[in-house]
Amino acid sequence: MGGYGDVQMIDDKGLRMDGRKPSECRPIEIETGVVPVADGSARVRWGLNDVIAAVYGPMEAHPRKIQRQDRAVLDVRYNMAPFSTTDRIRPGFNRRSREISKVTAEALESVVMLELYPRSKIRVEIEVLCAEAGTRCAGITAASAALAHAGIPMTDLVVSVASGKVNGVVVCDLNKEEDNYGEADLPMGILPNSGELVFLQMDGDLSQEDFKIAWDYNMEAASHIHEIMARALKGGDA
Amino acid sequence: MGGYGDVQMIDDKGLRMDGRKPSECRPIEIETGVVPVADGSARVRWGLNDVIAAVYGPMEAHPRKIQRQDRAVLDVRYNMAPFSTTDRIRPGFNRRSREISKVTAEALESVVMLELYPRSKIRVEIEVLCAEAGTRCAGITAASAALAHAGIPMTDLVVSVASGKVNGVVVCDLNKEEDNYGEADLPMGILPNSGELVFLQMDGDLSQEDFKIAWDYNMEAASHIHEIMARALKGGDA
Amino acid sequence: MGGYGDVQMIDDKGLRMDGRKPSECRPIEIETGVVPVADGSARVRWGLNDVIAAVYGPMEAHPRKIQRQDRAVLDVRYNMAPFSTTDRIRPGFNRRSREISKVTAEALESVVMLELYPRSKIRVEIEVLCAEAGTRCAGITAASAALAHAGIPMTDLVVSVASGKVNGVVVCDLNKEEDNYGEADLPMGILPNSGELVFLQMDGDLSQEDFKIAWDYNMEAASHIHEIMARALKGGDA
Amino acid sequence: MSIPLVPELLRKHLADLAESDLRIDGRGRFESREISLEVGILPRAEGSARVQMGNTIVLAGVKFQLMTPYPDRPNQGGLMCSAEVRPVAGRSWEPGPPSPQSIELGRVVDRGIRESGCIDVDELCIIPGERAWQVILDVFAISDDGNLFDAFALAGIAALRSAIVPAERFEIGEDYPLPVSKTPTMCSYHRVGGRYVLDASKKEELGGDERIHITLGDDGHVHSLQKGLKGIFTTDEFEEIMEHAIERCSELRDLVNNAIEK
Amino acid sequence: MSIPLVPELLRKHLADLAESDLRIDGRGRFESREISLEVGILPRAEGSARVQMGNTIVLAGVKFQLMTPYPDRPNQGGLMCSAEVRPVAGRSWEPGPPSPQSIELGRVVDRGIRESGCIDVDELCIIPGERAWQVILDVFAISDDGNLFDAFALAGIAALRSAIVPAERFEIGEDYPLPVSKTPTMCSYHRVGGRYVLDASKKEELGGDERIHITLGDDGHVHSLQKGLKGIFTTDEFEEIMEHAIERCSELRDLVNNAIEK
Amino acid sequence: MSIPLVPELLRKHLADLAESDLRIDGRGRFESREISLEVGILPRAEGSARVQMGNTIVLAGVKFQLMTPYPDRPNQGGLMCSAEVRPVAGRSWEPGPPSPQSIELGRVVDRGIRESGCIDVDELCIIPGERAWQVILDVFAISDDGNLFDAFALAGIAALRSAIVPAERFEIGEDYPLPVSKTPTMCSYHRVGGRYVLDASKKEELGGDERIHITLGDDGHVHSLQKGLKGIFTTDEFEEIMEHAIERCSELRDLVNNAIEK
Repeated sequence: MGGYGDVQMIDDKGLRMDGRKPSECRPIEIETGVVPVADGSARVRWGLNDVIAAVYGPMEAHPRKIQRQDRAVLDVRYNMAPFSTTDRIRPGFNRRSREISKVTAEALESVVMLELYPRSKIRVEIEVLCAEAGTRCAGITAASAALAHAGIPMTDLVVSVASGKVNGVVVCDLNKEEDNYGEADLPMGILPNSGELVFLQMDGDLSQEDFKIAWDYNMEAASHIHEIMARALKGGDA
Repeated sequence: MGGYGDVQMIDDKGLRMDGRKPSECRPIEIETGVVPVADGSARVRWGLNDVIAAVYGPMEAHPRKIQRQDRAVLDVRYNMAPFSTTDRIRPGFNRRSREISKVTAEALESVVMLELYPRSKIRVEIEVLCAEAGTRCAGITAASAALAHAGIPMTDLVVSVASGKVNGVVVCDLNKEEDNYGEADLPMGILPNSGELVFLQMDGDLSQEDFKIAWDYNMEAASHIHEIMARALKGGDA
Repeated sequence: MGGYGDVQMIDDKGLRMDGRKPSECRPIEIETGVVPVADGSARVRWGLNDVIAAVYGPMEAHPRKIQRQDRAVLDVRYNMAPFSTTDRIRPGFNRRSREISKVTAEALESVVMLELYPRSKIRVEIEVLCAEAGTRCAGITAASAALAHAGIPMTDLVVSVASGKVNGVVVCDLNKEEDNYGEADLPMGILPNSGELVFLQMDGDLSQEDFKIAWDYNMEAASHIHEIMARALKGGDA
Repeated sequence: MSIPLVPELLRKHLADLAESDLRIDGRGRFESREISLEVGILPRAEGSARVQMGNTIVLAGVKFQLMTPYPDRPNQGGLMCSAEVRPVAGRSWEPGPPSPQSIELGRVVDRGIRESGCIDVDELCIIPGERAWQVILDVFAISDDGNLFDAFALAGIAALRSAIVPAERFEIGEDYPLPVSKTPTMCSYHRVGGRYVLDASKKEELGGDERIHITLGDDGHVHSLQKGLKGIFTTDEFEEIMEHAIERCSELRDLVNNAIEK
Repeated sequence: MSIPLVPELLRKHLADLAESDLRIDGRGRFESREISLEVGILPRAEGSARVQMGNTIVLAGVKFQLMTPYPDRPNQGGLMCSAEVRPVAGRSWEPGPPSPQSIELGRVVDRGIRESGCIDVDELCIIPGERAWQVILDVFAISDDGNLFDAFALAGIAALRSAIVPAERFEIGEDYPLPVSKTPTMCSYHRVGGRYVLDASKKEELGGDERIHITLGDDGHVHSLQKGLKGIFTTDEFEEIMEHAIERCSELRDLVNNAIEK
Repeated sequence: MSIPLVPELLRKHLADLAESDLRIDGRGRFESREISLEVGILPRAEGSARVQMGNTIVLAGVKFQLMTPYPDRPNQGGLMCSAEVRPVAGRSWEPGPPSPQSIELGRVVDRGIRESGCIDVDELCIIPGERAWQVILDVFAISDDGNLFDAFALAGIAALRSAIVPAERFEIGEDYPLPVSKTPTMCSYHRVGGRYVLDASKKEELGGDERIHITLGDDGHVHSLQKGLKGIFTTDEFEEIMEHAIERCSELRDLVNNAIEK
């Protein structure tokens, strides 16, 4: 059934095409201050993913009807640049981007102390400049770093990572080929200090056993990513 | 001229393909309370037509610029569900629906006592779930019943029905085949207690004589439909 | 390279296909009052171009968020009627029209004494009914005449004209064939009393020398057009 | 006597006039404003017309395109009627996506022409299943001083009747006049001061109630009807205006015929 | 006892109830409202279903179209799941372009069905590279009293399982039932008063926090997950609801099977 | 000395500085900010460039698609330049449909490249009437601290000059560099404090008046001009900036050539 069973993504030694162990992430670099005119910004390079996030605010929320009396509004946009993928992406309305923007906003709202800024707005802009599987995780991670860089108070950072399954093997942080031929994808948004979750999606086919392995891989990877983020923020939250 | 003359829609005895006499309506059933969360609702099954109407309000009209100081605003939407016709209907903007919504709203505004609710809004939502010629008439009829079910004061009910012409014969309440091959369609919205009109459209080709017959058929049918509606409303208006 | 070199647009005597000298404009007629319901209006016929402009206002600017405390807002729309060109133009959003509307508004804002009407709006509607190269110039010229006809105070009129290049020769006021096969187009908006500029665009390929000739042709043509406009306005500004 | 600007006062004023069977501009109940109709006025259009009724001015233009017939109607070309009102035409017409008013206007004018069958789409076919003409009629308001419906319908049918199929430009034979077998015309009645009047002006529209649009064909056959706006009317009232419409539509048809023959 | 309408008071009220492990309508934490499921209820659709869960009512309809396969997948037909909520379904659903809420709902329902692989798009091919079936599932809310996600997913899979491919109408052979190899079902848990409950009502949604949607296949495999709204949860909390979902999704699957067999 | 934030005060402040021929950041009238230009920085794009001018940062990416040539131009491929500014780039850029500002920016950058004829669309044809390349240049602002026009134009032409036609991926031969015969460059002048300055910063834009954009080709030929915003200027003023632009555009061209040769 289907052709992907024929593509061998895991070698005899249990290693992946790019030499990683199943539980291993691609290389990740985080940098802040990449958008000089923003109040806070971060860039996450993660495999070939190149994602920036910029934060503007807190600022006055207008028109007034979007204001909330008891808290700030978090206005999050996730977007893929037209040149970020093999096939050019047409600018404009996009249901996938809208959904990712929504779940990203909800993940961040869970930690940002919005109640400190009533009637105001905080804009978070996530732009995928180059895409290679896992852009929503890179985006959430970049946004969390950009909020910290902007000095917006948060109860915890959010790091996000996805595990999945390919050739019947559960693996962490799928690269593009693994994503194309993979059987499942489980992205999670994790609070590194408490191990709690603020973001969860999943697509594909995972048995209950494989599901638990993927969950645990994500938890482990979150600690690793958190170290990189904390370094980038110069120990700001660690 | 044209091919429809060859399709025989009226038999030797002057009866129609479904056995009806020229002046006879398809079977009609009206039921209220079909949308439990609405303030009023009604369902009209009429031939294969299956149409529901829900009423919400009177409620505060916002944004404020749509408010009228001396009366309520009646916000009417007519829509065909994507699966209501043989060829699927794409959701979204549709000039036909906009026009039917407008003339339906104007028909209902003529009887709803809007001046009782200044600065408020009454929403009327008409959804065609299954369509078989005459959906605008079924929609107006359902909306009128739903308004009555919601307890909104009206000077009279509105019942709506269309007569037309097929094979040169004037007939009442065209079914789908008659509509496809017919030569004209005359939908009217009638106040059953006074015989006055609040809605009128017409398309096609009718001589002045045929036009008068179609008009009279509609007037007769309106009484018949009114009886069914009054029963559904448990004598609420009769 | 390219085929247009073969099309001969200038004859042996240096005259153009329609008999004009390089520095000569097509015939221009200006008429006011062509939109009876508007506060001011003008029609410019210029070659086959037939362009009308209507002015409404000053009127209250709403919604309030568009109001400016210290001046009127000038709301300019340039549009081509669907039947104005050889290939029908679809109504609706159009990037070219938006840009021309913007630069036209900015040209007119430079002379209209907007500070006399704080918190109000002046609408300028430019409609191209028949198009033959140079519609933006005809539109700006018509709008300026319509504003004067509406009695809106201005520091000067604006006249607009384009010169360009065809068969290597700089010519004033390109007609349709010259525009199709031409090498450059330089439209300018000129204040006839001071010779100053409020509008400038250019497309194509002009050497610095040719550029200066085209510039001077436009300046000369502006005086000529100004005379026609002043006559149409019955000496109102001359 | 000055005319009130506040809608409620205007309404009252119109009702007072109606009591003496008067109209705000001195016309009789079923008297129209002066009409002028010209054809062939737009050089880039294959057919065109200009209508002026008092201070209401509209243009209509006809363009032709080649189309591939729809698979289920391989022998038919197409007819498209488009009529939006842009903000040039009056203070009350706002920019933006088509308003319900504008959509209704376009669709009623379209139906009056389409349902009369005056354009036989079978005659627009060039090669069955492959190529056919699409006729596009665009009607355009320059100045709206009331009763755009009748002006649009009149300009529309006149532009069609004046249209030349541009076969030469598309390299498929010689140009020829578009065959138009009928001349449907529309007349509209507004309830003003309690009774229906013909050819309402903008002021009468503002202070009036519902309106009824009637499109009749060459033989007095009814091709399209539309009641617009809030309002209640009786069968007797309708019969009175229909009787008048039969006469009036015929006069408008003569106007078209005269303009075309010129 | 009257139920508070102000969100903050409603929230407090729900928290108080939760302290005694109660729900606002007397249900147990993991007790659903009464469900009814009917198929074949829309005469114009090739497959259809109606689901009622308390006062939440939804319809699903399946339509078929012919399509040309995409060049890079010449042997595949298409599956499209569309689920918008129109304003008929409740006071809080506004007209206009699809809201983020509506988009999320549609995409989560779509993924649950698509990712289970229950429709094999290879089987929808008629002539490779030339013609294939496109299956379009439209889910439609009539009345939203909470938990549209589960109602949509249930109506959607039931409508697909009841669908007949209309080959005769398209003149390509005899009609036959659409092959649907699996029956993915969804159940959703909302945090209300601090703990997760099954099948939240509208009031519980209004006074609650985040929600988790779980779609499981015939064998208990996970096909789709989604956490929605602001909120933080732990691994332990998730494991508890997943354990319950395994049982509940199986019950819902039986419900579909029974409705289809009738 | 602190910089005023209120536009009117900022305006006054800039005028005061101009009296002493000073600029807010200490630059000379025709002195630009430091520029860096890198190419080949976007792995998924077939050509790319990054420009930084002070705190203004933009990216450009080139993608290729196959297209069917238009019937009336069977020997031509296509060139599309797209430049919208998304809200990431600054506090004042709002989400939503493209603003007039954004449309003007995109069209002026497009014209500067297109009108120079640097891309010969005839060379993009693969099989006449059947297949051709469409080149799509997308320019993207990361950080807007003023003068996006020049940054966009520079990144755009550099990305095109660095582009490789991905023939192998589309299985039509070997990859090869996109032929770009010229290097048009743009420089822009804003009226600030009454006189034109080169390469205005965001603050200068906010407190300034009209701007003039000049695109010149390799030989100093003028390819595109645009005056933007409200303002009046004289022929003398224009001649002064044109004279400077001839020199400046040539420097920018060297910058592109150097970046490509690296």
